[in-house]
Amino acid sequence: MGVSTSTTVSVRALLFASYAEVVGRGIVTLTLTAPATVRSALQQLRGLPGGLRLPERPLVAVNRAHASLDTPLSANDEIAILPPLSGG
Amino acid sequence: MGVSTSTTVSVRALLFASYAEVVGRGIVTLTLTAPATVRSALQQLRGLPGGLRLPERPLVAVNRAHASLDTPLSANDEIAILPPLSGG
Amino acid sequence: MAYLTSAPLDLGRLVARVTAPARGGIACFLGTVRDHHGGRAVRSLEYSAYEPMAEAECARIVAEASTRWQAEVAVEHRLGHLRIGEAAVAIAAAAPHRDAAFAACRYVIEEIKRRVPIWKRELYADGTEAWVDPTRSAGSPEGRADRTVPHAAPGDAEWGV
Amino acid sequence: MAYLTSAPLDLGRLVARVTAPARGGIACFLGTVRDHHGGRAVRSLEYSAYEPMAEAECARIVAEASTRWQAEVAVEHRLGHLRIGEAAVAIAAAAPHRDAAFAACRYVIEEIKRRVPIWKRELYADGTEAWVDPTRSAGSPEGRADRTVPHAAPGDAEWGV
Repeated sequence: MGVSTSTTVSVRALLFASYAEVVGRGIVTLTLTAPATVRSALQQLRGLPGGLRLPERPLVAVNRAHASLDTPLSANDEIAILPPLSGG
Repeated sequence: MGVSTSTTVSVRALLFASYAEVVGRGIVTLTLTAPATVRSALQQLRGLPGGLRLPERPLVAVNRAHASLDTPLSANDEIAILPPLSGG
Repeated sequence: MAYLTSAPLDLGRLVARVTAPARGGIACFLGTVRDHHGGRAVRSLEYSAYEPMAEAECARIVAEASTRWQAEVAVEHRLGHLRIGEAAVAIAAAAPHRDAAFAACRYVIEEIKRRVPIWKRELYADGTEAWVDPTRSAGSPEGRADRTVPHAAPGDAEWGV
Repeated sequence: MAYLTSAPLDLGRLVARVTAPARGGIACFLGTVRDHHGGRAVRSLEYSAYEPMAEAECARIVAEASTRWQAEVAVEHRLGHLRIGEAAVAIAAAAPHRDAAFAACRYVIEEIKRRVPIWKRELYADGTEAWVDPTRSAGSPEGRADRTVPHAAPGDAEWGV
């Protein structure tokens, strides 16, 4: 509200399978400048050590549902970066 | 061979389910004039009491394989007149 | 291998028969006795068959599916008296991949219905009974004009799923 | 209802859950661990998941199939260590008629593979291991350009079988 461009949004990012190995951890707390999207979260994750091995356009989820890079993020959202699925 | 038109062919005809009920029996031995076909066997079966309730073009089998009205019959063949199938 | 049995069907046993390390997909089908047919309440069913031909025709159908989809197929059809909910037919088709497994399974049930000489007699809740005639319940009062069932040449129809 | 389990799958139990007097057709699928993949000898598999999302996504898929085909659907996906020949996924879909049962079963396995966050790690006979990436084994070295998985709107695609 008002001067919201200067506020920040804290989200929890989950990494799985090969992506967790690439970054060396499965959970990362991110503090993003509002308005935040999955794209801005991913950008920050790719800045972590090893993070450039995450693809530029991975499969992503927000709050346990499939999402896109443009999906907006709110405080305390759970974002997940998903390697290519191989269930079934 | 030779004067084969005067020879006869004896076959066993099987009737199933509703068709056996129509004719009142499940096995009929038929003596047919050669050259015999399923059509000539059926014609004789339809001459039995109740036989006209058999359809003119039923599903038929010869020697345990699907056949047609034109399938030729040899001595001791097993012909079957099959009501509409309802397995599965 | 006998395809007809008067004992209750066991899908797990059929699945075990077709499972193998090289086959990653197993598609199955169970046809069970419904409590209604053509708007009437059904109490139970009685299946009978032209048994030697039914066995031979099942063997042909299984061979066709195996060849066409490189599948291992197990099938059993039950005869005799069946109660509501019991399985009349059980099929398991295993193949390296699921497309082939589904296609083989679907082919087998369709061909069983089309070609295997088995007849179903329905016993209704009102005490009456009747032979089931799918050619009539399909809406044609005199059944199909031509009831010849030619052997399916694998390749004639599309069974992809 | 939990869709994920670390216990061996039991198709018979799933079939029992969907069987009902009004449902005459039950189509099932079992996906089992193959001994080869991409030309390599596989010794065993390890499945892991983003569990809460995988449960939610399975529930959505089952609800979609149930609505679209008036089917009752039971699904389980196994996690953890699996040996060759063991089932990774089991599906049973029951409907009044077989067309719907097959279509629902096929829909569920395709959507599980497309949408449910589960990952497979292969342990090879030569002692090495690797995460399976279907987007690479499909021939694209960098995977698909766009990996967004939109929610399937039932009706978008044809799943008839």
